[in-house]
Amino acid sequence: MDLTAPVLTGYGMWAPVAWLAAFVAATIVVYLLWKTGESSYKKGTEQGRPYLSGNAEPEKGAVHIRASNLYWGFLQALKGYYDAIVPLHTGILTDYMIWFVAVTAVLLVIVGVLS
Amino acid sequence: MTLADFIVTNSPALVVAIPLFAAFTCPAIGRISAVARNLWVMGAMVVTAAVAFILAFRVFSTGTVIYVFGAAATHLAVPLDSGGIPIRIIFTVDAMSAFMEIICAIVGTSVLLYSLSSESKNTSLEGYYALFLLMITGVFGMVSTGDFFNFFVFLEILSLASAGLIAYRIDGGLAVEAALKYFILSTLGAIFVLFAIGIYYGQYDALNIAMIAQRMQFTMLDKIALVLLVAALAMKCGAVPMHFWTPDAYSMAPSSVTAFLVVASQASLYGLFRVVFTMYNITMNCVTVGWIIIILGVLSMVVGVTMAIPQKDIKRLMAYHAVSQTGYMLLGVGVGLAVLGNATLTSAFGFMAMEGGIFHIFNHAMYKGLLFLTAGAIFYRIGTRDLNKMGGLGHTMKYTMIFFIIGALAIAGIPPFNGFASKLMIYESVYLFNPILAIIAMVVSILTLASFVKVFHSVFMGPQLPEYADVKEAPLPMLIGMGILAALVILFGLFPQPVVDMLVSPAAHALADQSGYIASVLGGT
Amino acid sequence: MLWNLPFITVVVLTIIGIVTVLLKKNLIKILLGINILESAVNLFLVSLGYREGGVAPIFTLAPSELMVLPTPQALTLTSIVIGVATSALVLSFAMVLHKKYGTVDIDKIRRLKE
Amino acid sequence: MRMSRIVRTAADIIYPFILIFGLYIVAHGHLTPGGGFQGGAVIATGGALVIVAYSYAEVREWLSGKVLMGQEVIGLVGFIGVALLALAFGQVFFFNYLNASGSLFGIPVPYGINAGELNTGGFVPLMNFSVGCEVWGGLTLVILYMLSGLEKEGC
Repeated sequence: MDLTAPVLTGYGMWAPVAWLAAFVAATIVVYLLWKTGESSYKKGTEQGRPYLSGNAEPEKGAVHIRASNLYWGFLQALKGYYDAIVPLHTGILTDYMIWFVAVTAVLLVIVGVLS
Repeated sequence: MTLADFIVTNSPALVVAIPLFAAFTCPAIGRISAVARNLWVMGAMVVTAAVAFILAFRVFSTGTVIYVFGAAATHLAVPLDSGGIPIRIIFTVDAMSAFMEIICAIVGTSVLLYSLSSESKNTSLEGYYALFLLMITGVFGMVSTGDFFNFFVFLEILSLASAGLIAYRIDGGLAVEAALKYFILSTLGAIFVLFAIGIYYGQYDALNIAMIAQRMQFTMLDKIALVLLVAALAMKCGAVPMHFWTPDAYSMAPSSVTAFLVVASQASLYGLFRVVFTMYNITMNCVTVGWIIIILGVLSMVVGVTMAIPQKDIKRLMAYHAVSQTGYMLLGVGVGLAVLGNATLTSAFGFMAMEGGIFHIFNHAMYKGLLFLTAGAIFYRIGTRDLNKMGGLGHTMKYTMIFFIIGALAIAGIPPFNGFASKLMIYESVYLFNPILAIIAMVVSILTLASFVKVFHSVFMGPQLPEYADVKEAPLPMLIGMGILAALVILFGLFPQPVVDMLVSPAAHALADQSGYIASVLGGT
Repeated sequence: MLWNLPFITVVVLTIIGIVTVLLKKNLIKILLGINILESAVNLFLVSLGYREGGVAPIFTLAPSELMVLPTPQALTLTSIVIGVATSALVLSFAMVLHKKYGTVDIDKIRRLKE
Repeated sequence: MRMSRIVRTAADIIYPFILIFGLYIVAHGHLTPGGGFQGGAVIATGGALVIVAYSYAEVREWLSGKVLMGQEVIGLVGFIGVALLALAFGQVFFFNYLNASGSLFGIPVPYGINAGELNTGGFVPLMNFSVGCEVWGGLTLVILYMLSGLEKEGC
């Protein structure tokens, strides 16, 4: 069996080994290009310290951006959608069971009556 | 008879009997010592996995295997004096069942290895391991049984064991609340399944899936039974809008249990596919039912991923992703079902869509199991699941971080990991069916990546926080458990085509081939 | 009409059970609703197994040799056993929840949401 | 919360009868309606009666959870062991190897209406005993554990 055979999807193909070879080749080229650059970084000097417009560096815990601050804009943009969908997860078992029974009833109408 | 012959002949029974026996003896062994109990449980799991692989190899090389419980010989499905009805409990293991058994064996082994150390701090572990082995029994039984009532029994064994394990860490009542919601909904679903079984029995005097499939008329009662089964099993696998139990149960269960709950919900997915493909097939209106499954799948994808983005609890976030990924499987197989009656469309893209959906089941079990295990390792070390309290763990938990990256890239469908191969198959075949569905699927993938970038940043990136300065790397058994799954994720990502050829394509063909299933149980049609 | 009486009872019991499960807020009452639904299913299975003139499939001092197939009875029995396990588990959950939350009102057991 | 002397005396008198009746149902499981689960449940009802009549602390002195747990394990292992023995004999899982073998419970079942022969059924009576043992232990344990939860709450 050919281990490296590509997946034929009926529309195109996907050959991961070839892709990986191309990826590795590109990485090597990038590395060679990077290697030609001039190294001016000196460890343990001012260069390694964060520069905040001359202000003192805050302590470590304050610098880290916490999870709830990420994607604020995304959530704000889709506010209407989230306002509709989040309250559905009420946490009340009765609501969950009503959803289940209601979906069954709708499917019953679709399959039993309409088709 | 040599031992090898014995194991090969009895493998369908042994995959259920060994974990059952080990589960029942676990409390007694646990009285001796903790080490003896761990060895016993792990040994039983390894032996079960080995037998499952032997069985799967047998199925993939020689075709469907049937095993008749309590008969004079394993292949005597129809007793002479029963009037042509197979009355005994029969295990019918075709390629699709064998495929699911491989998943269960791999995930079960690595998760059990992981839980040897992740649960070692807790007390009364005999119950934990006994219930865990019962869960494994339940999954193996559900995927290999050829008798519909037996399916119900294993479904209930699985629900009871899962509910017990979800509530295992009481956690101030929160875990019990999650288990209660899961269990009441499961019970309601199981009652629906039992009603459907009664309808089949009343009409066709049979409980065997092959026998029901052969006699299927698609009367009004059959339509009701179909709806009851589709609704109940879709609820059990967490399809929107019946997914509400999923985030609760997945987030509150111990991580090792959650990783296996993914497989458990896929066993329900298997049940759903078995019902629509093997029992009904083209006697029903494939287009309507196919579109129902597609719509459930699209809803699951979109709602799952959008609900995941604002989550603050790492396991709850991953649970919503599990809902979202289930949508891909439903979409792929639903497209295959919708064009089942049309031979040209089926050969053009229907089979490819089904193969993509089925391949995704495998990949999902691997990378989602891996992600839940990394979440468990983080919880094990820092004692919180709140993303807002995490940060900078990449400095100390390097291996966990690497495993997390592998899992996150695989779930987002980034090449060359395994998620990409199956998602590509789904995109391209679904695009031929309906371009809008394929575009939705791709957008959902992008949102998945976005959401995991958030998790990665807030857990591993950033400066080392003072409160986590002395956090250590996860213990070795946990790393090995994660490593097995990570290796498989990479392996299947690099060599997808052999897997598709060997496992996925036979599974898809076995699923679509109703007459072959019937003939393997009842003899020639 | 009389022939269908068991099935009519099944429908009535199912409706009662579903309504109890969906409208009651007390956890114990929800469990009772589930038990009613289970009874409905059991009655359904047993009624399916009934054949006119048939006796229970036991030779011991049976009035005739015309017997019904014992499968539906076996199914019912299994389903009863599973029902007992279900009830026991839900009741234990209810006890723990009552201890931890101080209520069995399902509207107030909602710390996991969104 | 001990009940009155009348209740306790009645429970004392009734308990052996419940025990015998339950065991009868278990033993005749292959001949009459009933079997392991039903018999075990009947015996567990007797246990529940005693627990209700006496206080939890008293019952706990007579009966340890470990004994019941052991009973459960023995029953479950017995059940699966009897089924697995078929594999050891080179037969199919759950094959009734004792049926019509001439040994214990090995008389062939007489056909037609008869008074019932206890010594038939192959391994079915053994499974009934296992299940009876398991259900007896299991259900009593469930009742005991639930009661212990109530006791801690103080009601």
